[in-house]
Amino acid sequence: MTLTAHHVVLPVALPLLVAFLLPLVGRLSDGLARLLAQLTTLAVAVIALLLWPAASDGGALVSAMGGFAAPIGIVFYADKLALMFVVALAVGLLLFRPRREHDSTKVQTLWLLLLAGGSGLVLSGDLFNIFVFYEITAVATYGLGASAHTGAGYGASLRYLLLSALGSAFALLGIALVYAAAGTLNLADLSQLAGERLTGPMGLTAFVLMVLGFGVKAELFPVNTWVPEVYTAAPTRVTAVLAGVVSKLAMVVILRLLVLLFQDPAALGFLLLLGAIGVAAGELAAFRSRDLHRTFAYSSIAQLGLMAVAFSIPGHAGVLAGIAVALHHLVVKPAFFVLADRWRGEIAGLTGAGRTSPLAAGLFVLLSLSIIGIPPLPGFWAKLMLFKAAIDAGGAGNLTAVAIILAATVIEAAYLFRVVGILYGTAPAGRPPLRFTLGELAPGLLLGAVLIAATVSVAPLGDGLTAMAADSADAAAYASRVLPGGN
Amino acid sequence: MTLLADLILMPLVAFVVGLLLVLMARRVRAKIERRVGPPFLQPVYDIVKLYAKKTQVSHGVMHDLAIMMLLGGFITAEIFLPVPGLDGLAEHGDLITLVYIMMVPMLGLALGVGSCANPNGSIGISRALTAMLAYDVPYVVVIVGACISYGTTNLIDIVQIQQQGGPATWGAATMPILAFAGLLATHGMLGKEPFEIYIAPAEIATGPMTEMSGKYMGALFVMQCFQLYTVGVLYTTMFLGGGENWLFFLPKVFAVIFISVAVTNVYGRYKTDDVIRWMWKWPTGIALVGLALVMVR
Amino acid sequence: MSDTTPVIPDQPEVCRTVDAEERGVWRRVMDRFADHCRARSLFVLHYCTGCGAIELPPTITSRFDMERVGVSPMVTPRQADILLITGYLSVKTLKRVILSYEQMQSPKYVLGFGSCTINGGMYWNSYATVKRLDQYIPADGFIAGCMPRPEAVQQVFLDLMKKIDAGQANAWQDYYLNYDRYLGNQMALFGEEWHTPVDVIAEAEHYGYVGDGTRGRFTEILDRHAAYALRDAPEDYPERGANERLLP
Amino acid sequence: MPFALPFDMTSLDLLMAIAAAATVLLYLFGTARLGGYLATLLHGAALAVTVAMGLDLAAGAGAIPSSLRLTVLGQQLAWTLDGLGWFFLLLTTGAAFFSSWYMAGEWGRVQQRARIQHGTLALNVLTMVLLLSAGDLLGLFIGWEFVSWAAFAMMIQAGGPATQAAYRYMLYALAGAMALFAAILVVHGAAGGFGFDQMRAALPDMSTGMLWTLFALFAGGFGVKMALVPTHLWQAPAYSYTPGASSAFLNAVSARMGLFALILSLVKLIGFDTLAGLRIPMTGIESTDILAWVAAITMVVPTYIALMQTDARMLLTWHGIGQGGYMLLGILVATPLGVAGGLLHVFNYATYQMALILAVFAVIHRTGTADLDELGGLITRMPLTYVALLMGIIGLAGLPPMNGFVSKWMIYKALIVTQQPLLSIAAFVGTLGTILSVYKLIHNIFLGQLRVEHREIREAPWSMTLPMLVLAGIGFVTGFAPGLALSIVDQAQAAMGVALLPHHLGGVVLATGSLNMLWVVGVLVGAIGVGALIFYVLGNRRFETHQYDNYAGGHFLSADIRYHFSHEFYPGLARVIGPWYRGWVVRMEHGLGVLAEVSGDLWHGVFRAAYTPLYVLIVAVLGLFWAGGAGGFGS
Repeated sequence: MTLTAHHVVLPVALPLLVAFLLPLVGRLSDGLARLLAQLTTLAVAVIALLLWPAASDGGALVSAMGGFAAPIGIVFYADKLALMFVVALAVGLLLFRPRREHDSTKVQTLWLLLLAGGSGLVLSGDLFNIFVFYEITAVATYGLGASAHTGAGYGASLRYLLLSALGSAFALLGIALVYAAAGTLNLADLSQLAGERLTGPMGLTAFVLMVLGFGVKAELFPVNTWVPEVYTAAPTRVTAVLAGVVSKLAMVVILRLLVLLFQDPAALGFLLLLGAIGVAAGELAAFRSRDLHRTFAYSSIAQLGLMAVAFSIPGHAGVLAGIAVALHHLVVKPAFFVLADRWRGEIAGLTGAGRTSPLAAGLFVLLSLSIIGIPPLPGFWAKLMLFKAAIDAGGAGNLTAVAIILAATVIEAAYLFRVVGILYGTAPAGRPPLRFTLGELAPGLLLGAVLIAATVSVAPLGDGLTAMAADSADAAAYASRVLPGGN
Repeated sequence: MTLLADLILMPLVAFVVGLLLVLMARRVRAKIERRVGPPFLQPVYDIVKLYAKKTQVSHGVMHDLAIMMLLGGFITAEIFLPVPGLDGLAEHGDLITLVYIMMVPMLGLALGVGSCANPNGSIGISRALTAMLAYDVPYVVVIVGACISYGTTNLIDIVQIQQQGGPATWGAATMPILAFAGLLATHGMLGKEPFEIYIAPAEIATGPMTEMSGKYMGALFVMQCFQLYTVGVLYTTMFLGGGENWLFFLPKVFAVIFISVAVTNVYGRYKTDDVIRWMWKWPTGIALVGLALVMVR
Repeated sequence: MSDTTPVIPDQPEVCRTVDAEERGVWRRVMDRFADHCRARSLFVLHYCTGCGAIELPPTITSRFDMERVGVSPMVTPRQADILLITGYLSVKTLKRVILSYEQMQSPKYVLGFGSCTINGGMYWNSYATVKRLDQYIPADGFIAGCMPRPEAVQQVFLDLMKKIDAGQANAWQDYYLNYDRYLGNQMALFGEEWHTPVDVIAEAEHYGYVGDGTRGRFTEILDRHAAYALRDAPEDYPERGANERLLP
Repeated sequence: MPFALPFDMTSLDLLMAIAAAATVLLYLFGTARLGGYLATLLHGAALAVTVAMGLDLAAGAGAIPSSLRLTVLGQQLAWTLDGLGWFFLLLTTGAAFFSSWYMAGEWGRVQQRARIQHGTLALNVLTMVLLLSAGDLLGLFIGWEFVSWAAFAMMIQAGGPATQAAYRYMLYALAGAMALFAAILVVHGAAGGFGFDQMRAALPDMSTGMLWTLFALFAGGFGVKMALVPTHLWQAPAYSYTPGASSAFLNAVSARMGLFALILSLVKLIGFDTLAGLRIPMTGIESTDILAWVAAITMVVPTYIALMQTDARMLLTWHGIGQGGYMLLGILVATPLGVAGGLLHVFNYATYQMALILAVFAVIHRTGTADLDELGGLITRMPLTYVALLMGIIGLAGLPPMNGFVSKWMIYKALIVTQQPLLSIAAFVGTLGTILSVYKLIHNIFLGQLRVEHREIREAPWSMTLPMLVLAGIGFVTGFAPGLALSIVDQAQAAMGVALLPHHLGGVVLATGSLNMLWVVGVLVGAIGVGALIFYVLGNRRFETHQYDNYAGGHFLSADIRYHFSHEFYPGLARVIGPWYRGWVVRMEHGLGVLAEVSGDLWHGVFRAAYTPLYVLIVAVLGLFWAGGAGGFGS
């Protein structure tokens, strides 16, 4: 079966549709609803995969809603980058489908909404649509964040809601400013107008507002205070998806904004600043934190900061580094959360846990090594690309950022291997051993296997990513594909 | 053939001269104490008596080996220490080599004493090594300064350089401050008062010698001869121009030892820590000043 | 006190027995030479048991200067040739004296200094002092008097030197040859548990000084608890004592 | 290679294959009954290949390439081994061979996880091969990380205090690695690539500031591994708590990888000439002077810290740090004599330090402790181990006739000839401290009174004594005929681009005083023979007594009396220099930790901001203010 540009809408539309149907089906049978939801998720993954060859042939698949071409119509733009994240989201949702005690038709509905919103975020070629999908995603996330039905969960979710709502307002304000300045919200159209209309204070203000707005989801530095609370209080599987996949989707949006709209050095500098502070803040806070969930949450902030630094480097080298970091984090962080699920509470209480479950501890070491960036694991190559891009771009800001990241790496190793030391310590007598069932550990192991596979095939992967990044960083190509007749 | 003669003669000469030096030391001490002092052959009597003991108690193989290392080390040192007419193997090992060869008997003694399993001995060695650290610091400064000044570490060359212009080119004349520091360090090296805390007979029962009897003790007496000789000759070689012949050479050696022995008797005994403090303060300080002068020149 | 009765010889035995090794001319010359040197180099153990010690400083220092004749003080028994018993010996001190004597290397000489070492002197009726030194260790000479003057001390040294030079100061051999007798006397005083860490019999065997009196009924008692030697320590040998440093 | 290899393999390929196979095989079968001997066999094969490579290099092969090639993200990675790498490789495979031999018998059988020990050892060898044959800076960095983490794996396996020590090591190593990362990035920025040639080509155009940066980053990054002061704190505990043969391996070669990389980066790539041109303005102090003084401090301070140790392993490992200073100092002299001395010291140190560590672990194997206050008198129980330790300490102290003397002599000599009095004094003073310290080591373990609880101890098994005796034997032979080792050093020196030092079998001939160890050792041995002759011919036969027949002021000794002097062996010295140990490096390290904790706390506080909306508003206002400023509202 070959899919064409028209099917690009499917990853958004299908889950949205099913999400609305699901409460009805749920009345009949919870099991059926769950099955339906998961089948839908699977379908989205399959569709995205099937779209892949077509997307790679022509660079991207562009679908204009209702046949109205851009800039008037609403456009969906599926390049390899977007499709990859759709697949990642769908697979992530499948892999981390809710545990039975947290599961219900409502949760499944939110799950599908998340899928729809997330897919929409990356696929949409229109600023306002992006905002809409961002909101859908956010709403789904509030619900999921509270789905553990604990006080802490509700509290964290509420806090997140407040922050996110403000963030959305900022984003909307930013979009309004863009509209005011350029008169259009189509990204392709904007990319052609950006040079003349989005520079200066107006454009920058819009950018800052949008970054702060979307940054809430992307865990960017000042607006990420919700992260540790929610990631700790939410069901771990939700956390895994949020930290692993959803945050990257917001980051992709910011990437699109940067590439297409704001190639202004000031804007890039702003993101660099936020990213660098995010790295330092995240790692230091993680160093201080005393339980695994929080540690990983902070670490996640730092990794997103890393991505921001990468995207702030102009040219495709930075984009490549950012995508690499994102993909790496996408594999590693969910696996970390799988481990944190069983190893709850104070880290100090985990003494000797590694001896009772060697496989889990081994996985922890593998993931730690990769996230620290030890060759030959993928994390190293990602960081290498980031550094190379930064150094080649030059400039005091970039060099400072590299220095900060290098120093932060040491801190990262400090807290991760502090845990390793505790895991392999001698357990105090009389405490029941913490053991993983294979089922619990399976998603983590799968991701670990992916990591190793990536290590082995790092050369072809690198080539693929380079092509993808080059394509994503090419604003002209974007415009030419979306706008009829090209330019 | 000359070499073979050197190999045999040099240690023998050293031993005989050493006996005389020991005798001188004891006579000088007696004179200062207004005594008559021992007869001429006393050092020989002592050594023969000790070797002639009919029972010889050993504390194990290492105890015996130590005695061999002791003698072997000093015999080697003598062979690498050029004296008038006898160059030995001095061109195959220089001043630095000699300094380290001289540590072999020390190490041997230390090992032998240790294997006696007597804490008095171990304490003695601990103090002796500490004292070594104390006096070797200024001594090292002196050696480095002298070597840099002469531009060589070859002892034969060092002697030749000094003999070029008579006493004016002696080390003592060209670098008097270093030479003075060297004399102070030499005194410490001889283990005479006030630096003989490691012997301390009334406190630790002569320390390293506690368990030494018979020929073991005898070897230590022999070692004393070698030690006086080596220290004296080394100083003479470094700062007093060696000697064209034995007639000029020996008086210098005796003078060096005499200064030390004559000074010794007016002192009490320093504690180990005071030995270090003194050695690291005065001789080292003086030697560093001397070194600075050498470097400036 | 046990059933071991003290054995008190009426007359010290003549101590000179000729070594098998001493027959050759060369050996004789060497021996003569050695004796010559031995006589001229005498190290005295710094072990002052009683009040007579006060007479030693003048003997050694500038007034009389013993170094003139090769006598000098030494600190440990290992290094010494002469054990000078300067006065009375309490029972407790005697134990130390015996140990020190055994740790000295032969040829070794014992000089009794003052009347106390000869007959108890002014302590003749004390329960705690030893009356006759030569019952416990063989003595080469005595200095009578209370106190003897330094001149007398010198005289005994000179006499001893003459004896050594003539090869006649051989009391030390008696200790090996008649060890059982000396041990018996010691045991009579100290009890059957008495022993020193020094293995006198092994030494005698090693150097060929075993005589008929070396072994006997008292050395048999010794054998029963001669466990000080590490190599044949029995199972019940005392383990680490209370003075062992306690670990944290 | 003396024989043809299949599939166009080079000898380097073969070596890599052996090392890789060893890693896998030993991890799987290391615990098996003959696993230890398999390990010895494999490492022996690696050693043989290394030796064969040496013959090739000596025949003028230049460098031995590997067929292994990777292209990742546009980066070419290739491996090739030159003389310098080969020199260190010889030490690596040699050390691995002796370590595995030591582990092969009884030692391995009583270990809980021999498999892991064997596996990590082989892994270390493999990673070191990759590091030593790195063909560009990226390969160097990757190899560097490999080696660091392989060592970490080796250290952490023992658990207990080893975990903490390994953790500390890891942080230091990673900090060093990050400095190195920064360095190669600087190079990449300037040269546009990671190749050695690219770097050399870009050097002339680099600014002074950039050169200083490179110098500092390389020296700092690699210096951590060498435990140059002030980054030395990790090494002693990390190496000490690693079990047995692994510890010996780490001691012998692991820290030397830092030296290798320093030589590679500073000497081969940047070059002495460029470094000499790098001066602190107004003072005339060259960059190498700074490093030389760091080396001198490393030589002296850790040595005197070693002197105060009460654990035999710690004592030796602290000395290991100090000895590293000698090597670096020798190389920094930059004359053929100095460089040869420094490199020779690397070789010599490997032989005697391994023998020493193995001997100490043999003692631990038998007695269960390395506490210098808990041992004594073992010479009668473990004479062979004693011999190995004795020869080792003579080497470590740098006295004739062992090889340690030769290399130290060359270093002293080079310093004196180049008129650097203070550095040479530092070198001498370090040696003096070493003599004190090693005597304490051998005295407290082997001499003095034997404890009652050690009465029944047997000599270590042959599988353990033989390796250390062979190592000590190598130490003696290369002390007797240093020309043998100097020929090996020549390979490295040639690859470094430093003029070779003319030498003969017995040593060197110099105008300013020569050294011929054939004579020195020959005479010394002969003289000791004379000493023996005197001892046996003159005087009566000896009578061997036991330890309780001993002078104690008339006191009766028995087994319940501890009559041994071991605790605080140098009290006088301790009273003088004790107050000088201010522990400022320890406090600095602690301060860094506190700084991290406090800043962590700070950020942790930020993330717990209570009034979220207010906070976000503030953030937004700040952001807009910035946007205004950056966008030029004011202009």
